[in-house]
Amino acid sequence: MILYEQSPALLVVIPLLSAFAINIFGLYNRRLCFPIAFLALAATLGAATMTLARVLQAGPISYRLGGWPPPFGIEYVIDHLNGLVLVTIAFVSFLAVIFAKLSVEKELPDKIPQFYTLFVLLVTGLLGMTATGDAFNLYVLLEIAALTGYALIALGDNRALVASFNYVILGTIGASFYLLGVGHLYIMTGSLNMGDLLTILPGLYATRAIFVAFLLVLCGVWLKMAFFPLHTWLPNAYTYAPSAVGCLVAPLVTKVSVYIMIRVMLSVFSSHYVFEVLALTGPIVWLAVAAIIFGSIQALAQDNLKKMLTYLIVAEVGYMVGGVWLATGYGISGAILHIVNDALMTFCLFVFAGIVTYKTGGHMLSDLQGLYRKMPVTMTGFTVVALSMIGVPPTAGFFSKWYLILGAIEAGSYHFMVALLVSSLVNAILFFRIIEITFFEPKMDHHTGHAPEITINEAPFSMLMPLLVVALGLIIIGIYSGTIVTNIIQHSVPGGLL
Amino acid sequence: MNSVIIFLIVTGLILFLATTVGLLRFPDFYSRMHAAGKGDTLSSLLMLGGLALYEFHEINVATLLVGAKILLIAVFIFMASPTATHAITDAGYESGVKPWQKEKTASEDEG
Amino acid sequence: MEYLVSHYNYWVYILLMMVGLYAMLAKNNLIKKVIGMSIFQTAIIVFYVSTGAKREASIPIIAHGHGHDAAHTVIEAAHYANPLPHVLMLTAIVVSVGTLGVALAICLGIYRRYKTLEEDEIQEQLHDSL
Amino acid sequence: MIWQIDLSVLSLIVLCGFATIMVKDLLSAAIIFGAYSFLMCLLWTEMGAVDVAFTEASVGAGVSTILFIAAAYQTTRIVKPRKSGRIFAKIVALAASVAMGLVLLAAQTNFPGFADPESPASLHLSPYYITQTLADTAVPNMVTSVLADYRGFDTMFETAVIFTAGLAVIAILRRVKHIDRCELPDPYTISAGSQDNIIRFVSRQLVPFMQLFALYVVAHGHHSPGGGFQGGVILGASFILLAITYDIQLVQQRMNEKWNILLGNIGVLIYASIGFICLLLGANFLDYSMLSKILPATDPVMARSHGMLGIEIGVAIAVMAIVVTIYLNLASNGKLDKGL
Repeated sequence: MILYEQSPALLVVIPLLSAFAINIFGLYNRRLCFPIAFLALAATLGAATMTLARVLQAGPISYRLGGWPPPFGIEYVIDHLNGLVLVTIAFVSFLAVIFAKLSVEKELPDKIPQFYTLFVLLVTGLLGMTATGDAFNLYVLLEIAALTGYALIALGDNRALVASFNYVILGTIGASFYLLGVGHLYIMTGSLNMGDLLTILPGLYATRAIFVAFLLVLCGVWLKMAFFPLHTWLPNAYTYAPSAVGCLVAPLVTKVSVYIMIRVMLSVFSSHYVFEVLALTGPIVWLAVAAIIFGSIQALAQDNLKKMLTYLIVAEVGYMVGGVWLATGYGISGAILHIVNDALMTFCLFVFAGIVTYKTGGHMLSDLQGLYRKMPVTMTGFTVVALSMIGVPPTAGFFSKWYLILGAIEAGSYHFMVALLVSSLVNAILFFRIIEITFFEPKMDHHTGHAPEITINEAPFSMLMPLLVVALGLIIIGIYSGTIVTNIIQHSVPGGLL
Repeated sequence: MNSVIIFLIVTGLILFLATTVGLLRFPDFYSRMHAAGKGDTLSSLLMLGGLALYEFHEINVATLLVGAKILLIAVFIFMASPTATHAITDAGYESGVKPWQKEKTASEDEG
Repeated sequence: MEYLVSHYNYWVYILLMMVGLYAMLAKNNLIKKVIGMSIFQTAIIVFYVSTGAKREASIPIIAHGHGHDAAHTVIEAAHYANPLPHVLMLTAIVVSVGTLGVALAICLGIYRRYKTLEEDEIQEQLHDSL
Repeated sequence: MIWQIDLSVLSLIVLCGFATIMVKDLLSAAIIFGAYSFLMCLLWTEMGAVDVAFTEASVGAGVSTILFIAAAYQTTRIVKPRKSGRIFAKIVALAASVAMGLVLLAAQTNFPGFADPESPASLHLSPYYITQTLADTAVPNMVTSVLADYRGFDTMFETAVIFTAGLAVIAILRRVKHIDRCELPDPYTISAGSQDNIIRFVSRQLVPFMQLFALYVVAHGHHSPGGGFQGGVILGASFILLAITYDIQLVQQRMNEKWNILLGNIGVLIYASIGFICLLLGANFLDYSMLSKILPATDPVMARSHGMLGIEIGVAIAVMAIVVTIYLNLASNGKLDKGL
């Protein structure tokens, strides 16, 4: 019963406590690190699912940390929107830790305890950011997620250090902008609680300071989510990070930032202020269009598999930001659904890249040759994800794109719709190119005069399993996406827009 | 009582001024450290002494406690500041900073 | 004059933020960038602490309050400075020193590999290695 | 609040800020940055934010400066003049900072005047903390009570942030295998501490007093400025002083790496477990009042006070260990054998 009542706190407390357990036991025996992380993340997934179930049953939960009433103490508010995001984070990180085991043993053999501790702390930060209802608490958790992210990325090869340094500089600017925006809200209202701010702010909508506060928070979050043109840190950082890190950071960090943007827009400011008082909708949708087109074109130009995927992330961020700023019910629903789908799809793609690195040691497109014969199961999973990225009907990617396009039509933003279609086309070219390469046999060996023999050399089960589970999940989510939208996402779309 | 306090603090301030002037006007590293190390320590001690005395204008537990704390700070400065000066000068000597010599510059000026 | 006094703090924090941002983006030396980052963060702390200041108020510690008995004396909110921004900024200072440590560690790692802290030289080496 | 002091200190701060950016020597920049932090500390004392000033004095003017110096010691001191002009980057940076400045300037016209007792920030939440802290928690220093109780959840993660930073530094820098520092002749290195007896003797005498003072700061945080964080930094600084005046080996003998990491973990664990015990006793996470069930002879209000003391101790242990770890790794470039 305690567990049930306390599930919002447990969400964050379980990974936090286990992070220290991992580090302490790791000092003595590093084989214990993985089992602890595995169990902790499994328990976290349980807590997240339980929380979402509670929300579905009884509506939004407010949890008072320290027992103090909301505007004075810190409050956790879990509603349909972040319940869904919490489950996504817990699910992806649980699968990511399973994938990480072998990959870490190969890539970072002497840093295993630090890796798992930082990994679990990063999950803690992301979950906390998602669950919190306090604007300043969000900043602290943002910094935990950021610091662990910098460190994890810096664990990669030598180029990773330079990429990570750029990430530190830009990430700190982003976090500082967020903090400054919260400071502007604080000096104008005297409050830090999101619910409290929502009730106080309408009287101040006309002031410039509130507008600047909104801009600062928005810019800070955009830097964190790598929205075009503030994306410059992302491609290198995610490309040179260790594969196990890429699997966690790439799917989740940008998506949680998108969630924060939606949360701030709808729960601190109101949809009335954001969409009607401010005349920003048009320019931001244009920026999103630019992000999608730019990301897609850059992705086409890469011959490095991971770098190509990072530019796809830039394009996908454009989808979500644009979808939200379409200011229609369909657009916002599509964006929220896309947070879930894109987290899963990006996870799969990075797992695939990780498997390729694990098996062949490289991550260039040319390393993929002959893979279809070598790893048929992996490639089947990959094909499903590729179809979802392109947006082929039974998969989840189709439905979120469908909602986004409906939203674009409803808002009359045909340029956004065109951008979405162009991006789908580019994705189709990209992924069919990859699949085509994998069908190729490796080049003839000139010395012996015949092609090297190809035997089935499948990825290890612990790496394959996450890929297949999520690929299956994408189909299931696709089939049930109508249910998810009506039962969960519909509740978080502001009433005036439906 | 008050005049003693004022005397201590004003002397401290004047010495501080002298320290600053010395730091800016002296010709080389060693003489500057000399000015900074001595003047700084003495002036801080004088001023802290004045402040401690000021606390004792009314004797009770609270003021005694504050006065004693100020005197402790003075003791700490008395130990730490000369040592720090010594450390800096020593580091300067080890890294080969040459002391200034009057005759040499004078002859250079003539030449 | 009154306007100057009542807004000078804000101008100074804006100036410091501009200095910090410029150093972070334009400086070539990595440690200089880190120093700019620190200035940027302290500027925000100046801003927050300024929001907590109150004329004619003392430090936020209740005088002579020990244990339960003191709870019965009347405490006027106007007599004490606003403690909330102070608390927030304690947290922010800690965060900034944490970021500083990580940033400097990355700088050392870069120096270990590239033997320089200048951004353009690192970029040249990266291009050469391709 | 004396506005003349305010104005002059702020002007000096701006000067120092510019100077730090302009100077070509990283060691000078670090020292000017120390002066900058110290001026900040004066400014905050003058504004009544004594706890922030204390933290800034120990962290900004103390630890940050020594971290910069350690980094300059392990790399190079001099900023090279540019070969090619980075005109484009400069223009972008200038444009960005000017744009940001203008936007912020536009916003500040709406702000309530500085130190206005009628500002929303002074009227909305803070009166509750000021008037209720004694009744709710029996802690007269309201910064401590807000930090450790009302917003204790923030503080737990703040400690986790510093723990993360320590772990990150270990993960990035620590190497067990012996790789020599780059042997390129670099005329701009900073010479390491000398083997001087006077300095060693005095530091040795001062260290116990510093540690005693640190414990006082931790224990007395309920009644005076200070608390776990400041005390922990001072404790860490005493070890750093030993490492500078003697060598890193000496500190390693007293507190080796394993202990350091362990203490860092234990510190944060104390904090989180106190919160978790409250949860197990049936209250919400970090609701210390429930501790009265297991602590002898305490009512819920005093239980909050004791709970805060417990977490302050945890914070102090964690911060001490982590500050020492970060310094040692930076100063020895991850080898933990010799260095600054």
